Amino acid sequence: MDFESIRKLIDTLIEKHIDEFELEEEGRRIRIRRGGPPAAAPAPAPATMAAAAGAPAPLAAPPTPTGEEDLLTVSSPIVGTYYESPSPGSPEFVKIGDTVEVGQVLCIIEAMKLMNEIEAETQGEVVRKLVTNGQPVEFGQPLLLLRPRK
Amino acid sequence: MDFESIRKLIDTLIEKHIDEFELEEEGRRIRIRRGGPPAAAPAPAPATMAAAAGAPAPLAAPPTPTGEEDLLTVSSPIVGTYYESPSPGSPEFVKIGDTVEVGQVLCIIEAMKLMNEIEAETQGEVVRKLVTNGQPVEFGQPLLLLRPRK
Amino acid sequence: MFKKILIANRGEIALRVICACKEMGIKTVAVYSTADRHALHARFADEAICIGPPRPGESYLNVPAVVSAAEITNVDAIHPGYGFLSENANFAEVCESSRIKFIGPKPEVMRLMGEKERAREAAKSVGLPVLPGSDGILAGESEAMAVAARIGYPVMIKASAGGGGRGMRMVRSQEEMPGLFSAAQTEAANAFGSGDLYMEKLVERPRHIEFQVLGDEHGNVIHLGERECSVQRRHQKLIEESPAMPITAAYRKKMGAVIVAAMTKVGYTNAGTIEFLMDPSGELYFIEMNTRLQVEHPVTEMVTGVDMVKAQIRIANGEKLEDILPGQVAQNTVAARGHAIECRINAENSETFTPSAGKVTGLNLPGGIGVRVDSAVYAEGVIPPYYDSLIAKLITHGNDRAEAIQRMQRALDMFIVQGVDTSIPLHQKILADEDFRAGRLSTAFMDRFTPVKKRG
Amino acid sequence: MFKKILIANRGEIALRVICACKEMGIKTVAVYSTADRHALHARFADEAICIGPPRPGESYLNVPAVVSAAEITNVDAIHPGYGFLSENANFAEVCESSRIKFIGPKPEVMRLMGEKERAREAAKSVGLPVLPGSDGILAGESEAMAVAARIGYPVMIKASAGGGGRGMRMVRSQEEMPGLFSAAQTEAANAFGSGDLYMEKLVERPRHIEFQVLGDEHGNVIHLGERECSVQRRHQKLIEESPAMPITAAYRKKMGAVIVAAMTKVGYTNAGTIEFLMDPSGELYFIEMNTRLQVEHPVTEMVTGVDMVKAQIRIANGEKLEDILPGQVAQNTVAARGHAIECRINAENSETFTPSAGKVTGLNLPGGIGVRVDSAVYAEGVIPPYYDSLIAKLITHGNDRAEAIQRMQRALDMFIVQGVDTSIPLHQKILADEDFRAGRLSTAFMDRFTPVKKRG
Repeated sequence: MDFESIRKLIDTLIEKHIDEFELEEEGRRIRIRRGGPPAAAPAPAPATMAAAAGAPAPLAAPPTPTGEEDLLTVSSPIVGTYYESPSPGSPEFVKIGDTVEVGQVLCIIEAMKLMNEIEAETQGEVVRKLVTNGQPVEFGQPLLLLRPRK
Repeated sequence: MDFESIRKLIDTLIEKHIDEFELEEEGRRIRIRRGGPPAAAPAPAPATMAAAAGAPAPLAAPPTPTGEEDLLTVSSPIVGTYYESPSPGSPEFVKIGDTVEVGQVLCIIEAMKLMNEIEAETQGEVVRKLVTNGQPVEFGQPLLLLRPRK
Repeated sequence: MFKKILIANRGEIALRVICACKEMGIKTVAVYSTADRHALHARFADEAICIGPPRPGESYLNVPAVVSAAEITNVDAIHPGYGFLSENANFAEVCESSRIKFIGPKPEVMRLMGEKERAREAAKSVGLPVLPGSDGILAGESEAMAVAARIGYPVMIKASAGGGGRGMRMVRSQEEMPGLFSAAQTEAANAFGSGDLYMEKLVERPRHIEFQVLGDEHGNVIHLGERECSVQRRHQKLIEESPAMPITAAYRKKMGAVIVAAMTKVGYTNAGTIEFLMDPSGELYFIEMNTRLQVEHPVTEMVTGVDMVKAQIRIANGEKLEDILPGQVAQNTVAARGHAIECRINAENSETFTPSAGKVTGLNLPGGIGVRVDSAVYAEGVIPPYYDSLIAKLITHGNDRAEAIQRMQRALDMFIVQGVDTSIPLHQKILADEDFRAGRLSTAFMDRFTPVKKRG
Repeated sequence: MFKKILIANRGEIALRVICACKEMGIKTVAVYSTADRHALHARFADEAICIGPPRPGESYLNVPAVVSAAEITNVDAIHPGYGFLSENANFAEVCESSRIKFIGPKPEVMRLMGEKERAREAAKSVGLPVLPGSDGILAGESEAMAVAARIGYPVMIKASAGGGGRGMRMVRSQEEMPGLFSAAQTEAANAFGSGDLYMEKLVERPRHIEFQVLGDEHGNVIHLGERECSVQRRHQKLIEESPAMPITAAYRKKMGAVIVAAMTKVGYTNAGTIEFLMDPSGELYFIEMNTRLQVEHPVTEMVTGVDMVKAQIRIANGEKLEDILPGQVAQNTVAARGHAIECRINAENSETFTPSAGKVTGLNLPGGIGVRVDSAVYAEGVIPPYYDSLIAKLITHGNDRAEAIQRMQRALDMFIVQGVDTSIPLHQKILADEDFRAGRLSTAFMDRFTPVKKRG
């Protein structure tokens, strides 16, 4: 099965609301399960703040692959206040379109009066910033999107 | 199995309201689950007395088809006490193997000191009696099985 | 004590009685229709008997089926709950003749106090205040004019044989009387074959106040204070509370004594509720008596600490009030603490009021301090379309009315029901309403929350 | 009053605090780990902030994360619940320095009363009865012999720096002393780098009795009666009740006065619990103090009618006890009514005690009269494996202990949890136990219910 078939398969599964699918050729094994979770939970997810990335992000803010093309998300490793420049009035650490190197400071998260520099873990181009200067961010909240250098 | 087959399979499953499907060729294993969410209700059905027939039985105790071959179930149209003969010591209304005609009395259900005769609604052979003389029965409880005359 | 009790009911009240029996070590028998096969009352009783198809007339209202179920399970007593057979004196008689104790008043008292016209006369004769009006049937228009002049306009003229609003007219002034009297007379004659009319004073925007009583089978009666149930829609109570704001301690004591004396004269036994209208001046007038447990009994339980269902069972078992409520019979009543409110959560659209049956797909019941939930609903359970739409009673207790209201608001916010519509949003609106919070209540209160009907 | 409070906790206690805030009109901020994304405390707070990954050290115990969450949401105060940061004096100090009110006692009092050895000295100095024992560190074996002779065998020798049972020995007689003393000394030296030992009288089969206190920030202290928590397994309480059977009204009054005087001297503020051992003769001995809200606070709430969390918040807001509990400060305590019992429902196998995390596939919470459920569990919700296994507190109230027990039994019977194992069957066994019902309790009570361990 090549990539295109898989992609088409996935599209079909999504389109047809198939929640599970298994296949195990030769000996043959197929399994399909349709439709939403067996029952709706009474408590929808808290809607107060943007959802954090699915997997708990370890402390150095490693980029997580996003759904869009092949962009990587840099998430906040801590709760605090986001700053895009080292001090008020000074230029921002990175601008959209900048190419950043591993270890380069992307932004600051202030927590308990401490300024925590968030560094890039991969080389890449800054495609989008997802929070504005001075905005509070929670753990795991996406901060910016990078297009990795191939 | 190619993509088109899978797609056709999925369409069939949707059309037939199949929620789960499994297959495991050679050694053979098939599993299909239709409809309704699998979530367990916190309250299992009351287990104290035999389950009544699925559909609410109208008052004249019409026979309901059973799973076994083509037998019909005669269910109790009322709550009360089951008697298989008109009075203690007298012979039973019907025996196993008897052929009964429409309108023939099959048994009595006593409710509030009243003797309610339960009559056959179809011609047929008495195959099995499901309750014993003097036993309390609830609404819809199966009383006996008839094999209808073809 | 009884060894086994059959509960001739369904839903939360059947469960309520099962709880009391379990706590008293009494075995229980549930009856259920085929629509209630998976209902919790059938699940939690020691035995469960299917008594018929979904339609109430063929199951829960089916006297032979219920009594037969009691006979085949050898119960000592039947608790009727509220609704269904609970005020059916014939049913109580059948139980008696089948040597099964009916947990409620004696059939003759049920008949006397349960039938509207006789109850009014009886109430009057035992000293309960009734609305001013004619002494029975009006001889004609001129007597109507005279009585109305005596009791004061506005008045209601009502068909003696009547019901459903036919032959009934509100008369606001002397000038309106001749025309409306003859119109009512004609309508009554056409509808009921009798043009007999009687008259009562009209109380506009009354409050609905009711007193809870308990009587034992040894001639002792006690009252458990009052409830206010003015928040109603089409005579369906939506919110009840205890105590009632306009009742002072002194007035409660005075009315309590009158009520206890009256019920003693009537020979009332077991639990009962006497319903009154309160006019704007604060006077109470008897309207009717409910000879059974009331839906809203939990608010009384929350403030008095008395388990009413246990008390009912012990009374039916022949116990004396002084043993059930030690040291409290002499003072006519029991001590109360704080304030309680009940919201009736119905499975219905909160704006159109259309019932909403179906499967509950998600559920979060509120809990925590001061919150009581009486309900038979569960996640993945089904609300059948055949019965009352009440799915839960949410009751909160606080040190005062303000705290009970705050607690009710947070409990409503945490009460999540998915899959069916409920009246929760309506209750949230009422609880946030300034008039409600200030206690400015009357039976007209809900008019503001009711959709304007388009008239053809 | 505070405008917004952050709750530095999860589960039922976070929800408990949210309830109190909602009723007081205070906005709430929940913090949650990524494992608790769909938890009810995050759902029902006005704001919810993700503070880290599932491991408590990186989220609920992470002081910078919690304080940052408080800063970015501009709260006035933090309620720590129980467990996690609730007894962390450093955290309280950080809150103070960040100008966020910590809802609890002052950090220095937390340190004094929260640290075992200092607390014992402090308790002694303010007049609380402590177990007879050595005055601090034992100089050597001969002093140990002398002290033991004075206080009477059996005794416990304990490592001063100790914990977790290391350097601890029970000594039953003079003959055993030399060997066990040196063994403990060696073990303590190896484990903690200090061989210092002290001695306390051993109470065999003690009862666990604790008193609830509240102190305001104006020097006033009141007690809310006692609780009995003898039903424990490995120092984990399983069942708590109030009042405690062996405490008479006279003894409660006497001990209450001693405790109120002691806490006044200490300068204790906010809610706290003083734990005692009761020896077979009925004497109480201080063991430790919990400087926070207790898991079992609801049993006290049920009998006193005092909302403890609201009281905590009002105290932290600077209000006086005489305003919070009008007319009750002068008499040292508040009026109580009836009897309350709490069962801690844990997600664990009721026989092997192994924790059971996972999805709750079916749920029926008991309700009705006299039943309170404090829980954050819901059908289709997930019990994460990272935290305490407590999933619900089931509390019942009755007119007396017998009724509270009957009510608990029927509530346990109606408490259905599918998908994870729970301790409900264990609680059912305990409630049916004759010794439990008769109140023959001690901390050894659970030994009979604990599986026999195979020793290698």
